[in-house]
Amino acid sequence: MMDESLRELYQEVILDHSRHPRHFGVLADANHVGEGHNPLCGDRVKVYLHVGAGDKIDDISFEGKGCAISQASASMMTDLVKGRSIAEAEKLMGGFLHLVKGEDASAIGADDREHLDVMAGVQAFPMRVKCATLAWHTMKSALEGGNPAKSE
Amino acid sequence: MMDESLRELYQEVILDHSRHPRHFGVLADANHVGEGHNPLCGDRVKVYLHVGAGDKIDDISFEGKGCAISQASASMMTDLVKGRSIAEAEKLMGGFLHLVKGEDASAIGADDREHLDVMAGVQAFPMRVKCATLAWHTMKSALEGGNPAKSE
Amino acid sequence: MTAQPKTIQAATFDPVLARADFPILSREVYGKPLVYLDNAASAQKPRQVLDAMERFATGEYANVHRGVHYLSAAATGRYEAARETVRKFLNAKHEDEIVFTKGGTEAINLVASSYLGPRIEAGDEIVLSVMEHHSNIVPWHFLRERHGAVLKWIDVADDGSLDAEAVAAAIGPKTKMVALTHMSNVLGTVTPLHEIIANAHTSGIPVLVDGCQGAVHELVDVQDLNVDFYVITGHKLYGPTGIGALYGKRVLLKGMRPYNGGGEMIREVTRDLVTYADPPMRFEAGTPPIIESVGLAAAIDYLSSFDREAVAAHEHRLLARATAALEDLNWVKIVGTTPGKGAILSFETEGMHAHDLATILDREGVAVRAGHHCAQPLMERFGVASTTRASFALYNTLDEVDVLIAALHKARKILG
Amino acid sequence: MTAQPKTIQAATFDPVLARADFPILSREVYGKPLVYLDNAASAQKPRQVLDAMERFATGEYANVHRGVHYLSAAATGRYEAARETVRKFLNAKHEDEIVFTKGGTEAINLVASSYLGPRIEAGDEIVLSVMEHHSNIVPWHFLRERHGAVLKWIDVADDGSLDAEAVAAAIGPKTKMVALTHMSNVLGTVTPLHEIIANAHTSGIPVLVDGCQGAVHELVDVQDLNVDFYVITGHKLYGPTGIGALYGKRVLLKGMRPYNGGGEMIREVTRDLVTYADPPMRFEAGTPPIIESVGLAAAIDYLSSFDREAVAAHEHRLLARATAALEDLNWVKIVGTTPGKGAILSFETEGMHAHDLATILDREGVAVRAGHHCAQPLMERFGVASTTRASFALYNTLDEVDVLIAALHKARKILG
Ligand SMILES: Cc1ncc(COP(=O)(O)O)c(C=O)c1O
Ligand SMILES: Cc1ncc(COP(=O)(O)O)c(C=O)c1O
Repeated sequence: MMDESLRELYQEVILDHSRHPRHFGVLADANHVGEGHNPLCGDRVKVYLHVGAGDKIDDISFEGKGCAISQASASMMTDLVKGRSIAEAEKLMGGFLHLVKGEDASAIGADDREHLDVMAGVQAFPMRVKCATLAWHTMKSALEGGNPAKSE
Repeated sequence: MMDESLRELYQEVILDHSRHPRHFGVLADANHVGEGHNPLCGDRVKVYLHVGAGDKIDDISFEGKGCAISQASASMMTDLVKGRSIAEAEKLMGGFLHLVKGEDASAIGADDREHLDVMAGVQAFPMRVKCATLAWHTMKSALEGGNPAKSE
Repeated sequence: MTAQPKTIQAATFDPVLARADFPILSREVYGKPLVYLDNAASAQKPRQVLDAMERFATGEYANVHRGVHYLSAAATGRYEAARETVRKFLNAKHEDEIVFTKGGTEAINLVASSYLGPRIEAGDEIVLSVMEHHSNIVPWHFLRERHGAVLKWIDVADDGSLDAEAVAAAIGPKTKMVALTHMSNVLGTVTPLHEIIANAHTSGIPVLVDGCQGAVHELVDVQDLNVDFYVITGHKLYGPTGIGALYGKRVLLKGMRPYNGGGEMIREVTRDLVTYADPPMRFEAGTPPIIESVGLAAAIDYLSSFDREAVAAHEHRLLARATAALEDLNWVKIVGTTPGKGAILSFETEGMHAHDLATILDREGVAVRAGHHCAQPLMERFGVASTTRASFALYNTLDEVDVLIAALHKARKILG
Repeated sequence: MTAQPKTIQAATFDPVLARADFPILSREVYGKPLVYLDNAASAQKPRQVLDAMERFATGEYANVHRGVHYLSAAATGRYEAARETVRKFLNAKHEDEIVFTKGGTEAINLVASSYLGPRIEAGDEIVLSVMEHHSNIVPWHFLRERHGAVLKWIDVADDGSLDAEAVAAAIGPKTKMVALTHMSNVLGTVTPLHEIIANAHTSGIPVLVDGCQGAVHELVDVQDLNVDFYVITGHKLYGPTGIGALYGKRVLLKGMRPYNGGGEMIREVTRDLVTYADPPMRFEAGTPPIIESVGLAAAIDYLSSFDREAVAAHEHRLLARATAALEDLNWVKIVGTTPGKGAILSFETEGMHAHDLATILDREGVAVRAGHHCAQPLMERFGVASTTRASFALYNTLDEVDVLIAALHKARKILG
């Protein structure tokens, strides 16, 4: 007999992403790199991006170790933002942050929503929100060329 | 209707000593001077001694402002130790410290006891013990030529 | 004379009802009802505060911040909610501008050491008033001892008032900090903060305000004051011991080095290197006062449940009654008589030392403080070694003022 | 296998009886009975502690030290009695060797800053082990950052044991301090203190021991250890948050400068000068954690009401049961396996991240900690980012160990 919210959190899609992360590894021709750190658990992630003409994210990858939630979230993120503009990616990030906190996530388009909905299970686990957002914050800091990201 | 222990504490003898302290003032030919400070109330006392042949306390005086208990105690002390040897004064001090704490004060001789008994009322006021002992500690530090005394 | 105020008070704030919240107030000492007038030293704690801590300790307690489990999440939630309660109480803009400390003293030390320490050089000046509590003096003395800083003292007038102009005049090219109390714990004087802070800022000088007393009796709005650092302590605010808080402007806190080092305040620790977390965590090394944070929040909620102006009016009524009675006695001299002062009443008594007086009042059930009140420079300024101090809280009554006055007369009979 | 120990335990220490003293232990989380195994982070508090604080706050509370009145005398008496309780608990020689702090972290910072700070020069060395908690690392990093001190790290063996010889070998002409934990909060390793301290003393080097975990599980005798500084924290000892204590040898404390400056720690304050009180007051600036001191004393009394060796035997039984069960699982690797270790059990799980595991255990009611446990250098040493940690207290039962193990299997099913 399994707790319903646990089933929500550790859906097969999530476990699959975490076991077989997409776009995992170094991106040789990256022109933006960011490093993220979750001080709560010591997890680290590195996000590589190649941003081309028209501020388009031509390619993206990530590296690092972490819990299933953070790995799956990073993997899904790379899937979703590849090929988009920076502005679109940042808008999606805004929606995602709302989604995992259980806030109004209507900024996310319907197609994206279908992919991201599996992450909504995090809502029931407030202590795990930082795991889900780490990769996104790291992408943002990479794009801004700024300091190491922390998930908040 | 007056509290019995208050009557004990503020006996006429004590009030008289505090209002008309004996040996009050600077001792011009002092060869030992000590300064005492009660950090709890900011009171200060200065004790002057002239110690002559045979370690005899030929003369003694004190100066300072303080509560009735500390003034009376200083005044009585000067009365009692004048003319005694340092060793006798220190023995008396030991007995006095016991007396005001309500401990065994049998080290005090009967004659001295008669004078000091009025100070026994302090026993019921543990927060005031330091007031009663300040002058004595100061005399000791003067004799030792040491650091400023605090009453403890 | 008291009839009219009494009516107003009944309509808005009833101290007798409030008293019922404080279990200790119904006790006796030496067979006399306790009349607790030592509130500036520490206030008593209402049922609401004690219950909140007890409920938390028996139902939701765990260490905060790093735990994934239920209780740790619950405790973290309560701890951060307490931070939000303090933020609202002071009207700070951001939650991360509130740092929990062990008390008011530590908060001031934190600023002296972590803000000013690295910024001060020999000959630089720190402006203080002579009515500061030792806790707002000694941390700056450390900078004098260790870095050659110079303390510049602003005097108060004979009535205890502090002139904003005098503070402005003391600020010079070497000034690095102004540190002043919001309310004197001896005189009751309320510092004219708006003017002083605005003046200091025209020279770019930050101002720390010690609100350990002020925040208890006055409404505080750190944004409106535009103060740089503001300090409170829990135990005077009807809250627990072991906790206080520092408000610091975000930009200032961000630029400060840590104070204590340890768990929870780091970003990363290796053998050769350490990097630090952002404020407020940077300044909260180790396990914080978790249960106390819940108590502090409950205390602030308790105080805020009343009309604060009505509470202040009540306290001023107590002060007015006591002041009037003391003014009638030619053997009593009040120290601190500036208009608009807070409900703290210090006085000297001719022929009676403060300690003797306090001892006698105590046997009448009346708890007052006698001594230098951790304000030796102020004692020196007024040429006294000590004073007797009655300080009022929301739960004191006009009747209690009368007990105090009667006890004073009795002491006079014994000692006078 | 467990039958025989159970008999012994019943004769001497009954955890089920003790459980009844801890109100929180009868609560449920997510409809499951709470199994609280996060005791190394913080222990729960017995009724006896909460009641002592409540009684004190409702009957005897006032600020300490400077008051003449009844409540102030009573509170001062309780505060100083708490100091005596801590003295006895650690078997210190003198009461003035016990300084109350806000916790273990502050106590270590106090020594680093006030003892070593003025005595250290660039190139001087501080010897630490890699299993230290950040609270016994970062304060020494401060001295590296600010004074150019060098941290010398002693490694632990693969089983987590610390070799006294290795510590002795690390001490050289530049060594100024040895700072080691009594018990690792991750590995459970107990440091061979006697030998290490004796060695260090032959070179005249003082030793600080972080007893935040050690004092909970082991009997401590600072005189027998001949340790120079020993640190405890209240909240892990079944006591309140917001309080800890530093033991320091009288001669060392006397030679130290103050840490925080403020009320109660001075002898005299003037505009140009400040002189300091003797220890322990010198180090207790401001209003101390008064109510918490009463709670800490009650916690020590509570712990001391049991046969401490029987309690330790019980905790070791819990550890043995959990260890045996984990050793059976080929997907679990225990970190810290040295014989005689304390009842703290950290482990890695293949294919399961500690955070995911802790989340799933939590829904089974089992509170464990996942992360780096404020011991990043140790994580690095063992090449892990985090571990899961179950840590036992006197109120845990063998049945709870079984719940933990069952929950582990369930997590494996979900994530494995
Ligand atoms: C004006 C003022 N500042 C600072 C303090 C220090 O606060 P705490 O003792 O809580 O640290 C006090 C009270 O003791 C005070 O009255
Ligand atoms: C070994 C060790 N040292 C020091 C500390 C710090 O103690 P505190 O957080 O109570 O200051 C802890 C616990 O957090 C610990 O486990």
